[in-house]
Amino acid sequence: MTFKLAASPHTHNRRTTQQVMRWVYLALIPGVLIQTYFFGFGVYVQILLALVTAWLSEAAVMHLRNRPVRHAWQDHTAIVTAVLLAIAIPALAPWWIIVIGTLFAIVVVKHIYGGVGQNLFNPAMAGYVLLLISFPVQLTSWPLPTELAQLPLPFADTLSIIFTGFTQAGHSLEQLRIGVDGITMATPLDSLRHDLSQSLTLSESLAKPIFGSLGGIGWAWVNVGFLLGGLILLKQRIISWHIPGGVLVGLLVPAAIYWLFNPDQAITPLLHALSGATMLGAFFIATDPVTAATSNKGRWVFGLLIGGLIFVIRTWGGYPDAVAFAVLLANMTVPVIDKYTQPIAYGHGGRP
Amino acid sequence: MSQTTSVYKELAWQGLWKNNAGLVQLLGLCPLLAVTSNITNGLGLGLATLLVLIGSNITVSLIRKYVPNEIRIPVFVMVIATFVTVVQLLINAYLFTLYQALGIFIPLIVTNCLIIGRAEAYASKNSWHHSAFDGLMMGLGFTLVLVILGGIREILGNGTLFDGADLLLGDWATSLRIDVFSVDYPLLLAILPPGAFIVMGFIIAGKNWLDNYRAARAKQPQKQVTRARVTAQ
Amino acid sequence: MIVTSMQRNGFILAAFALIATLLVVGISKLTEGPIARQQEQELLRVLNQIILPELHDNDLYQSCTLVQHPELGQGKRRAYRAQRDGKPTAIAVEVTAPNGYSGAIHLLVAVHTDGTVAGVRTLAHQETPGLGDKIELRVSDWITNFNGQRVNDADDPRWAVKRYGGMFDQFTGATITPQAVVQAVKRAVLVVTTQQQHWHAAPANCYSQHSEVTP
Amino acid sequence: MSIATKEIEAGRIWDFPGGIHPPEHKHRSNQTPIAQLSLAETFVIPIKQHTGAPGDIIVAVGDHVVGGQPLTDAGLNNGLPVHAPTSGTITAIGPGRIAHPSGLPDTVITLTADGRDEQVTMPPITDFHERGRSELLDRIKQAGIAGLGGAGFPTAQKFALQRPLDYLIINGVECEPYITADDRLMREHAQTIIDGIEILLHLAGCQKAMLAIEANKPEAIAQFESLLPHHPAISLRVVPVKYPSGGEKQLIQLVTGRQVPSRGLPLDVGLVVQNVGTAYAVARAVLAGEPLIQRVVTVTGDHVERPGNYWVRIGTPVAELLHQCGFNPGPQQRVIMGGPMMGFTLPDLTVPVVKITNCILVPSYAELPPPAAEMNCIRCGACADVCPAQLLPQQLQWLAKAKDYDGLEKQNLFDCIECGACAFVCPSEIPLVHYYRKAKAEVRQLAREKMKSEVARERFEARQIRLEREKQERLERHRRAAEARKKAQAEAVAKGADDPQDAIQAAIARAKARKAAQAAAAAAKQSDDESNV
Amino acid sequence: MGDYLLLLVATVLVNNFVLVKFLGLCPFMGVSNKLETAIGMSAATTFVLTLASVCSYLVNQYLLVPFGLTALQTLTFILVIAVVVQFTEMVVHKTSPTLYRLLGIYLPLITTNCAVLGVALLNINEQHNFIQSIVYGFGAAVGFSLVLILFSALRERLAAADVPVPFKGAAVAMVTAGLMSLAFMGFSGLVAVA
Amino acid sequence: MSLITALIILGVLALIFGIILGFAAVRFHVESDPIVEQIDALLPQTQCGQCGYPGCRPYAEAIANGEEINKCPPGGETTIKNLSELLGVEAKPLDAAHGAESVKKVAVIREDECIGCTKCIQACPVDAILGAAKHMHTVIAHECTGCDLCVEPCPVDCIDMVPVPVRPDNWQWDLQQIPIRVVE
Ligand SMILES: Cc1cc2nc3c(=O)[nH]c(=O)nc-3n(C[C@H](O)[C@H](O)[C@H](O)COP(=O)(O)O)c2cc1C
Ligand SMILES: Cc1cc2nc3c(=O)[nH]c(=O)nc-3n(C[C@H](O)[C@H](O)[C@H](O)COP(=O)(O)O)c2cc1C
Ligand SMILES: Cc1cc2nc3c(=O)[nH]c(=O)nc-3n(C[C@H](O)[C@H](O)[C@H](O)COP(=O)(O)O)c2cc1C
Ligand SMILES: Cc1cc2nc3c(=O)[nH]c(=O)nc-3n(C[C@H](O)[C@H](O)[C@H](O)CO)c2cc1C
Ligand code: SF4
Ligand code: SF4
Ligand code: SF4
Ligand code: SF4
Ligand code: FES
Repeated sequence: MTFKLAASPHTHNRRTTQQVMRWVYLALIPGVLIQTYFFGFGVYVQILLALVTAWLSEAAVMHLRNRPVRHAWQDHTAIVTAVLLAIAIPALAPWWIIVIGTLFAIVVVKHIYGGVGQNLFNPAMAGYVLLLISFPVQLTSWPLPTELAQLPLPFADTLSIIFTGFTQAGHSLEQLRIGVDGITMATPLDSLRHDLSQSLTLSESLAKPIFGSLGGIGWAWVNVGFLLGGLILLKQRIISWHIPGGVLVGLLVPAAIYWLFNPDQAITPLLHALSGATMLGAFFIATDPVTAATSNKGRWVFGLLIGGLIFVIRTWGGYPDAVAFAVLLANMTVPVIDKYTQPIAYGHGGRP
Repeated sequence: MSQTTSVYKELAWQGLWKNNAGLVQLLGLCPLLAVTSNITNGLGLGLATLLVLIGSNITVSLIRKYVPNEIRIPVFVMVIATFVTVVQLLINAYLFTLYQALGIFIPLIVTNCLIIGRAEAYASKNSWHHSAFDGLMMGLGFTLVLVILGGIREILGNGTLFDGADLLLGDWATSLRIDVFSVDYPLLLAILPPGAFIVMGFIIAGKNWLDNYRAARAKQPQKQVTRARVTAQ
Repeated sequence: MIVTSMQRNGFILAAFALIATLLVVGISKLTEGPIARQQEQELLRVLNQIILPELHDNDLYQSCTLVQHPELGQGKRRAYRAQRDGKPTAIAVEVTAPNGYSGAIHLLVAVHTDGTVAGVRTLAHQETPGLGDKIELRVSDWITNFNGQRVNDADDPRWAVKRYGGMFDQFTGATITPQAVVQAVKRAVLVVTTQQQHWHAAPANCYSQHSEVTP
Repeated sequence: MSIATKEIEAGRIWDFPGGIHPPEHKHRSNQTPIAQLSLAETFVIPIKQHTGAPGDIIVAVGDHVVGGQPLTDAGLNNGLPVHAPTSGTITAIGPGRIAHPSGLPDTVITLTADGRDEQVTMPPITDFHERGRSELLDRIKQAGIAGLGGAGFPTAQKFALQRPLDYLIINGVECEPYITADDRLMREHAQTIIDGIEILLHLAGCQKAMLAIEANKPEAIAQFESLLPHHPAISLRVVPVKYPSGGEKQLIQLVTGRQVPSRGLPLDVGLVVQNVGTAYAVARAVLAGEPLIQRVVTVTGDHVERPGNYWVRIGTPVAELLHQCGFNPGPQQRVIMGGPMMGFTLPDLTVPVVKITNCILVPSYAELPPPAAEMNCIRCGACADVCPAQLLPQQLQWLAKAKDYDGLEKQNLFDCIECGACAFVCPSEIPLVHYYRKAKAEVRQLAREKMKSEVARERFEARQIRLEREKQERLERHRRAAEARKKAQAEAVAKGADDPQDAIQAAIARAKARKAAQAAAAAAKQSDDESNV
Repeated sequence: MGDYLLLLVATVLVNNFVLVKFLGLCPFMGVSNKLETAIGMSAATTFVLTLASVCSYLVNQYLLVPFGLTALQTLTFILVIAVVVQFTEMVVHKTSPTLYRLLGIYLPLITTNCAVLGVALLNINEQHNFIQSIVYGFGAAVGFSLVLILFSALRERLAAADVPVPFKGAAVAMVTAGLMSLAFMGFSGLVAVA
Repeated sequence: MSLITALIILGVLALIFGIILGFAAVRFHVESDPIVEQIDALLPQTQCGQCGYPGCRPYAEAIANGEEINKCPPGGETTIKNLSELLGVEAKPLDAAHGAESVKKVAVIREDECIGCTKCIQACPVDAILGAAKHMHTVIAHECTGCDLCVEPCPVDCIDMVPVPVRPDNWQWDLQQIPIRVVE
């Protein structure tokens, strides 16, 4: 009689990569729902476009590399990448924006490195930065939160504007973005940064209609949604608290200090926490295990670095929201962080 | 005679493809990546490099016997610097617009690693005519890469080809300009620094792919190297 | 041994240095003329674009004088004075917009004696190709929008891009560059209108101290 | 007494990083007392069942032996004898399957039992307190005792070095799922184990022993709690339930807070660790003179009808053991020697039970499904979180794949205790431990090759020098010999003697013919230049 | 003081020599296979770059400018640099074999690193004074070292990655450099450099 | 710019530099590089000559002079990798023209066929064959490097190259290509 040979251990606790990824995109749901509520059905359309592109491009890469095409979708990581990229770009951006971004993320940033687990940079964020740099106009043209919009935007119009650039009635995106005061409205962070650089004070800037009591209308709640999702991930032990903790501390502590010294000229910590992609970044993006540091100490350093970079770029840099850049910059340092935060192995003089 | 032709053939093969300065040796990358936002710039820099390369190779080959080892590098770089300055002055005098386009990179050809690299690796060991040919082929291979890279980046980032060729080649070249496509929003990234790196990565990969493909196709019987005997048989 | 090595190396290196120097200096002498001509032509080309031929009968290139004014940027600037029948008609002056998107933008601004803009050209800049480079005439004719405009006073609100309530178009996605240019041109116009008499009277002194190779 | 020592004395339990909590499955086999397995017909006794060199075989095929009779000599260094498990005839000595994951053969002695089960023992030593260390150590060695806890290190040798020791630690943790051999042994033979510990304490020359038991064995704990008050030198330590708290290094950390230095020994921090089974075996060897010919083995898993613990003679083929316990193999059956975390699968059932076999596990497919296809590591860090050695398993795995041996050393590959915790939690189901084992084997192989190439170089250079010298000598000799030979030849031919070269010529001719045939055959495929040799 | 700090930050991050200014790319690609060698190269480059900055400033300020020989700048600078490098190499080789093992093989490479001449020329272009020249040279070197070290650590991680065959080696390294450069664009506009 | 000043200044500068370098060249002169030793230490010392050089050391010298590092089949991938790290050059795949990396082998003489001609002894670079003229020869297995140089000279063809046997203690844990396979 012969038997099967296998390596020990012969047992396994069955939480597979698919399950991990499934938790991630399930945890995104609260945030996405809120985002849809404020910015319209465009969010869904973008997600759908991203998923289709991601799937097709993964399949194509697998085919080109003579690998079984069905492997492409197996681990569900592409879903996470696609969804994250889709919710990072403005809901009404033209269809080719998300297609180019996803293609770049999946093909160049992920598969040139050999696919899942081997990429050095966060695919979704690299895709986002590519878009931001190449198409700054489209990437900063966020639709107005529903409450402020002058024109209603039913689903058919959403589709029409994403695919043709105009609503059925012939309004362009630019026209849709005209707010109550008759000028195009920027996102809260953008507007703040601009105003502050024009020597307006914080309170003057906050008087604009895009701000509510918590922060930018819509944006604050979207952030709360993602915070909720992040807590679910923490609870499920999909992510450890070190990275999100590091990001928030690295962003909010300097922000608070800076604000204490320049109360008129600086964004408040609360605004920092609840605008832009702060929460999405802290809980879903910075935590991408593949491109983050691995030891707990390393995760702390990594998170702090991201938070600090977000603060620096938001405050002095050329871009209103800096999560993507901060994440990519921190990705670059991961091998070095890993190297210098390696835990002291048993028997090498560390104290228990 | 046949032997010399084969030397030239080998040099051409090495310079243009097998050991291409830009794609394989990864030399001269700085100007290569920096100025290739369009074909015209690429071509211009390529030709300038070509000129300097031939000149420096010949000179280095001629003087190689008279230079002691310890001052080899200073002498070589000086020779190259002289050539560059001369070429720079000539371009400045007769191709002023190109001079503006290539800017700071003309003086930097001096330390273009390709040039000192060839001086060290080839010209300092070979006769002047072989060195000259080596310079020509390496330079052409380098120019080829510059042009391809410039072309791809120009198409992606600008939607055109040979935009501004008149600056380099004279007014007749205006007609060379091709509008490949025209969209309102070209892929700006391609002409920014990251695009340069990424497109270059794809070109290198393309070359590797071609090589692999040809190797797989060819599968010619492997030549066998005779074993040396260490001991008596 | 040390001494021979030192002597040998020293002499060989020196010999090569001498030959190299000889070559460089020789060629630079040879090309001196053409290069100067090139530069002159380039400038003239630009000058002649913005100061129409009927406005002057003097040699614009030679009429250059060095001027200095904080509003124009640090250091000495060149000003070219156009005269017709001995009467001043216009001045073209170099000005730097220090606040471009990626650094300083160097401009040449020509102003008629009556204060209207004769023309503006970009001499050098590092703005992003495709975004900020529309200030080049080669890329876009935006820069000609200045022609004929005048500045009413230092607070003239029209001298800004449209987004800030002015009269000049911004480029989609790049407001910083045009705004910087607009402001620089405005400053130049203001300076020229106040200083022009003074400048017209100044001696032509641009190219005397700059001749590079003296035999 | 330093603070740390005070804390140890006070019974403080430290913690070690990482660790996992796999399902225990212990109840299945620990409900019934240890049963005696009936004798098998044939026994297969590998001559090497411990860490170290095998002893010299001192029996021959056809010899009749009785149970307890040594079959090999202890040899000089770290050899250890093996004993006949029962009386019978030696029927074969030669290569055979051994209990090793490779399934490769090694020298085994096959014994056909005669069913009479005659035994010999050595004279009991009851007054061990009065005996010298060396005498006791020799007894333990002659009894063939190797650690029964896993590594099979000769027990006597652990005490051979006379270094001052602080504590003797007795490992009754048994943290691996399914296995209950030590648990049952502790419940049923607590007193013998205590005797064994007393002997070991005497040998170790230290004052205190600590017996560590995992908290999930209340009966065993109760047994000792009632007995230990009479033995003040031995104290009980109940350690939390966590795998791998039974690992030597982890246990040391748990009960003393100390860490064994990398590549060092427990001895370096003044400790020695022994398994409870070893203590039992020592007690039997000293007090009753019994050599190590049987041990407790847990037989468990879905596919065995009568799970439980059995006294099994060493050398019993696994087939026999399973047969007696009611084995009904399922599809894709695996038979694991050891537990689910550290055990290895057996290639077939002729493999015998050896001194370190503590468990035979025959799981059903559903019980321990084989690993799914390996996926790429997503660097989730779960493995690093559970690694008790504080390594970075995913990093090690990358480096192992890249064959970056320097990197592996820097990442302390050799500090990995192969506990399998990392692979247990890995969501990508990477057989991490396997990579490490392979890499470790490769590193060792490289080291061997390096040494070999050093030797080769020396030999080559020596040869070159010799050749040079010989050449000089030959030139000289030739000149002189040439004349002598000429003369001799002339004389021989004159006598008409047979040419002694004939036999050789014939052999050469044969070879040539064969070569020609080969060449022809080769030429059919591809022309070669065999003929010009 | 603050100005110098700003200049330093700007040179290291915003106008990073390698990723933004495209200088010193060949050693960036060539000696980034291993972290250790990258660290060696960084140390060597920092030393030479700062020294070259100083020497070229002195030569320019006290020889070339006073005698009106600015047309010979390139020639002179390159000579100075080559000699400085060669001399350093010889001295290190003799005096410290360990240091030589670390730096030695990179020193000759540095002569041909265009960042060195770049620094010398840019210093003049931007009319830096003596201290600014030192800061600029040092900053450029730190920027170079920073990205080189990060890059080589990234490349070490690539060693075991299942990169598609045509992309193995230089190609994927180029793409990585591209993505690094993409990330560095985040710094643009950080410090307004006139 | 005066030609004369230019010539003087640069000439003097270069003269001084040259003198400095000439001084340094002698003052800081270092004896030959130990690089050959280092390379040699990485080669497998099989002395088989497959690289085209008579022995490992000559090949090491050749590498130090710029020869390719991928010509030693016995060393295979590992040696190439080590060399590439030592020399800071790119690792290339083994040059197939020199043969392929194969399993480690050891020579075995079929002793009953051996005629004792001593030809193999002469061929063995590491003296791994024992025997006297006209007596049966044997290979000292643990000294044999597996170079197979003794195979050709044997007139009766009685030397076989057999793979080094795998024993439990040098086994490479390669039983299992994951996933599991059935072993007979
Ligand atoms: C890669 C890149 C290059 C840019 N280049 C320029 C530029 O050259 N000029 C400019 O004014 N703005 C430039 N911008 C700035 C942005 O487009 C910025 O959002 C804009 O200037 C703000 O103006 P807005 O109010 O029109 O959006 C650039 C942005 C990016 C991402
Ligand atoms: C090569 C080797 C030498 C050892 N030498 C000693 C020793 O001198 N003294 C000792 O107490 N233990 C010694 N040991 C035993 C170890 O400390 C340890 O108890 C044994 O490896 C079993 O541990 P494990 O089952 O956790 O692997 C040695 C082990 C090995 C493998
Ligand atoms: C991960 C791991 C878990 C172990 N678990 C136990 C255990 O539960 N009980 C035990 O006695 N030995 C266990 N061992 C073996 C011990 O490390 C050590 O070898 C043994 O206690 C030494 O005693 P011995 O020489 O008497 O066998 C384990 C080893 C490892 C590596
Ligand atoms: C907690 C978590 C966060 C993730 N975040 C990202 C992300 O920000 N961007 C992304 O492309 N993929 C993300 N992924 C998916 C996956 O790790 C990623 O696609 C890999 O980088 C692909 O190799 C995430 C996965 C997990 C489990
Ligand atoms: S647990 Fe597995 S997937 Fe996660 S980091 Fe470790 S090896 Fe990678
Ligand atoms: S097997 Fe090794 S690496 Fe994995 S958890 Fe155990 S000690 Fe750590
Ligand atoms: S091929 Fe390798 S082992 Fe054989 S002689 Fe050459 S270097 Fe030595
Ligand atoms: S015995 Fe044969 S194979 Fe072995 S080393 Fe000697 S010559 Fe080589
Ligand atoms: S060209 Fe710049 S370093 Fe090579």
